[in-house]
Parts: sequence; C-alpha cells; structure tokens
Amino acid sequence: MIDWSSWLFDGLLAVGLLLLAWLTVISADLFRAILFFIAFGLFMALCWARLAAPDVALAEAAIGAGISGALLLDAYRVLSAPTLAAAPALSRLPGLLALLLGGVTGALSWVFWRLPPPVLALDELVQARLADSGVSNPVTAVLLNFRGYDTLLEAAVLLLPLVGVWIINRQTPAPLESIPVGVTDSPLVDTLVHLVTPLAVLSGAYLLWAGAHQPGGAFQAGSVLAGAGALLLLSDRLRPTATPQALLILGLILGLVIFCGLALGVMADGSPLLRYPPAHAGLLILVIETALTISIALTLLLLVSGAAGLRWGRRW
Amino acid sequence: MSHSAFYLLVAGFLLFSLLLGLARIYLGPEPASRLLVAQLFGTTTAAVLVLLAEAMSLPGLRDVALLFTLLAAVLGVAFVRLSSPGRETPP
Amino acid sequence: MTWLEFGFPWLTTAIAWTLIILGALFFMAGSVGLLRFPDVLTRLHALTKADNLGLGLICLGLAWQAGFTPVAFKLLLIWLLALLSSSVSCHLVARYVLHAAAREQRRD
Amino acid sequence: MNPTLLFLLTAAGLFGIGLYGLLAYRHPLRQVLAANVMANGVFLVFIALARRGLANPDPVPHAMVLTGIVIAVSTTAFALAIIKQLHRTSGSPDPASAPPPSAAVDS
Repeated sequence: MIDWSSWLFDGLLAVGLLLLAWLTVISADLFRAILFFIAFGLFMALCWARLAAPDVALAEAAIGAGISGALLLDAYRVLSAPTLAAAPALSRLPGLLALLLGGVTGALSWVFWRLPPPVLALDELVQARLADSGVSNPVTAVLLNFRGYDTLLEAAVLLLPLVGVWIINRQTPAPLESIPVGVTDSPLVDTLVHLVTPLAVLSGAYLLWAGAHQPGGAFQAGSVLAGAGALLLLSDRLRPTATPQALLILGLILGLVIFCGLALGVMADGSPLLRYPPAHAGLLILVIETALTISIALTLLLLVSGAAGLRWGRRW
Repeated sequence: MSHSAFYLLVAGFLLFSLLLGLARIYLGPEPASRLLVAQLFGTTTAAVLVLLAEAMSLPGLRDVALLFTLLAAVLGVAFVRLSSPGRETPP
Repeated sequence: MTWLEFGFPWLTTAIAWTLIILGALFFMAGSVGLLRFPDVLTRLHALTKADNLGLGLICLGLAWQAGFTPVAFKLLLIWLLALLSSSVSCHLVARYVLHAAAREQRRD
Repeated sequence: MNPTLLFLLTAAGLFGIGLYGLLAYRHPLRQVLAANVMANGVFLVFIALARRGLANPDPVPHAMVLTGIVIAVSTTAFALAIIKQLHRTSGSPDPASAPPPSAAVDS
C-alpha cells in the first residue's frame, strides 16, 4: 500500500518538476517565466524533502521564498518594457536543437539506467567517524569538519559575486531608493515586520544551535536572516547606501576571518590544518558557524539590495 | 491502510490541486492574478511538508514548513513594491 | 495518546483523518476557485480563505494525532504564521489591484 | 524502475530542458533562468544518488548541494546585476541588438 501511494506522490512530483521547468523555459511572457521559476523552486524544495534531505530543503525554502523572488522581480522591474514580451528563438533550427538536446537527455538517462551500484559508501565512513566530529548532524560534520576545506573556500567564493555587483553598480544610484514605498505603506505591513523580524532572528539562532544535532546550520540560518532582511529592505526599514560601512565590511569578512583563524590556530598544537581536536570540536564548530551565519546573511542581503552599504530607514 | 500511506496519498492529492492552480499563471491575464499562484504555492507547500514530515518520520521537515510560512509574505511584499506600474506614488 | 484513546483507539485516527481529508478538500476548492472565478478580487478571496482553512484543518488533524506535545505546538505555530503572511499578502495584492484600477480610471 | 531512477531520469530531463532554454533563447534573463534549471537538475542527481541503497542518506552530497544552492543564488544575483546594468547603459538587455556606443568603436 505504501508503495502505491509513494509512487503516486513521486510521480506527481517528477511530472510537476518537468512541467514547471518546461514552462519556465518556453513562456513568451517574462513575468510568467519568472513566476513559473519561483514555483519550480518551491517544487524543488518539496523534492529535497521527499528525498530525505531536510538540510537542503531548509536552505532552498529560505532562499526560494525570501531571496530569489525579490531578486528576479527586481530584475524584471528594471528590464520591464513591452519589447521584451516576446523572445524569439535564436536558432533558425529550434527543432534540430531540440532533437540534439533530446539526445543529450536520452544519453544521460541511459547512463543513469545502467549506473553500477556504489562501490564506496561514504555514509559508512561518515557514521564511523561522526563521534570525533564534535556534532551529531552528519551534514554539519561533513560541512565543517570532514570537508572543511570546501566550506572554507565556499565562504570565500560567496564574497566574489558581491564584489562583482559592487563593481558593476559603482555608478548606479542605489536601486531601491528610487521606488516609492507606495502601496506597501500599510499598518499591516508594519505588523508583519514587527512579528517576522524577531521570529526570523529566533529561528536563525535556533537553526544555528540545533544544526549540531538535527537539520540546520550556518547556511540555512544565514538564508533565513537574509530573507528577513529582504523584508526590511522592501518595507523601507533598511535603505541602501552608495558606500559601505566599516561595521558592515567587518560582518562580511567575519566568517572567513574566524574560519581561517581557527583552521590555522589548531596547527599550533601540531595537528594539520583544519583538524580540530575532538574534545573541543563542537565548540569550535559553533563559533565558526556563528561567524559564517553573520557573513552569509549580510552577503545575501547586500546582493538583494544591489548596494554597497545599508543604513536604517524609517522608524520601527 | 497505514498512516504513512494515507498521509502520502493526501499529499499527492494536494500536489495535484497545486498543478491545477498553476493554469492561472498561464491564463493570467493581469500580473496580480499570476502572483496569486505564488501564494497558493506557499500555503500548499507548507501543508505537503507537514504531511511528509509525518509520513516519512522526519521531524526536520516541520522546520522547513515553518520557514516557508515565515517568509511566504516576502514574495507578496516584493511583488507589490517592485511592480507598481509607472513610478508615480499612488493616490 | 489523547484522552479519547482509552476507550476508542480507532476514534482518534478517525477524527484526525476526517480533519485531514476535509482540509485537503478545502485546498482543492481554493484551486478550483482560483481557476473559475472571474476577476482578481474574487480569486483572491477564494484562495486566501479556502487555503488557510485547509492548512488549519490539516494541522489540526495532525496535532490531534500527536496529542499534547511540542509537535502539536509547532503545527499550531505554522498555521498562525501562514495566517499572518497570507493575510498581509492578500491585503497588499488587493490594495495593489485597487490602486491600479484607480490609476486606470484617472487616465481615461 | 525504482524511485531513485525516477528522480535521476527527471534530473536528466531538467538538464536537457535547461540546456535547450540556454541555447534557444537569446534574452539573458531567460538564459539565467534556464541555467538555474540546469543547476537544479545537477543538484537532483546528487541528492537522488545520496539515497541509493542506503539506510541513511549519504550526507556528503547533501552538504555539497546545500552550499551549492547558496552559491547558485549569489551568482544569479551577480548575473542579474550585469543584465540590469547592460539594460541601463544600452537600453536593451540583448548585447547583439543594442546600438553601438559610437561609430568609431563599431569598426
């Protein structure tokens, strides 16, 4: 019985994903394409949930609901002009192109069909060493201990798009400034801000703390805080500025600095780079994650605002 | 019928109703109507996640649903603030 | 787990499942309303009311089964948050539609 | 046919659809959306394989996709910033159809 109902659910999920992806790609109207893509992101989050990846689903939910929608709608606002309504195919032979890419999909499908069973179960390796990692959520253990190099570099990579946006927007006035608050100036929005902001901070802290033993961690917490920050930007509580503040810069690099500092610091004991002593690993990971959360949240928030700095806007 | 099967079945039914509602993005005609579908997605996704949490015994999924509903309004606010037609202040 | 379970273990399940099925039907009603109603404001009305009632009933059904536990509390919180965000979104979209209509009229 | 294979085939489909959108349309915002669809296809391969034949899902792909999602949204923001700037300076997001800044440059 469980088989039958799970097939129904998985099948609908797969069909929905493919349908939404297709509609995103082919919709002539750009606004429609954006909405289909947002819906696609939500379906993706359901898919992660169904595949037993709650950590991934948390990040996708926070980013899909709070950040990517605001980013895409802002791009649409800047680009919106009637000329963009129709988007003709580039290729003179879209049919041929479709056939070719159908071939790619077919080849990939065939590879997946014939995929040999896994030789090495990384899961067993992780479970065997989990006790030494300082945390009991395997995903957090992988991110911050077993594959700390990756995460360290990703924390650095995350800053690159922001620097890029700064360079591009150097001569442009801070984008949101020019849009009137207009319709969103409502007491209900004030209530929303008053309720959502503390709750988002609370759930960010909860995710950060709980990430040691259940789904959660720096990336998820940072995404939630950035989502709440986007709400503050949109409701004019935060305003973009043309120049960054010193404190903001400090917050942006805090994660990277503390991560590097502790990664190098453990070498004083004679252990290799990034190998935390098991006795203190839990505490070290929490410190790194807290700093990373602040940096990730600020980076995403600044990317949404497209500005170099932020200041407080309208009173609460 | 086991509990898990029942929850999955209901979740599947919700997915189906979600896909039905999608037609409104296509039909439009005005942007606001299309945006409504995004709202439909927010609520329905939360319901599906809560049911999945029970069906798969993954309590972490309830946190996902919580985050979803917490941030669901951001999209609505973004749409209204960013897509005010023209740049003039409303009456 | 609930007090009812002493006499009738099946009754808890029956009540919970009824609530959940009712909730799912409300979701379907919301989708149908979104498709069938003629303009934005009526669609908004159908969608926001039906879906929140649906989510509420599903959460209630699951919470009933969970009994008096933190899980039930979390489900309640999810529902309250959904009420908050969808009522604000609904209000904003409705205002947006009205302002757009007023602007249209002034232009004519 | 098992659930893992179903999701893997879906991932292949997503990749193909995204690639088609990337190559067949020239509007850059559309291409960004298509590239994101492709990226999600790749993520789906990782997560589907993580569950293959194991009691607990493999956490390593989960960790990689988790960071991948955050990186993907920030690179998307970067791409959108470029597109918006292009539109502001040339009046069109399409580099090919934009008028050349001056005749001298356009030799």
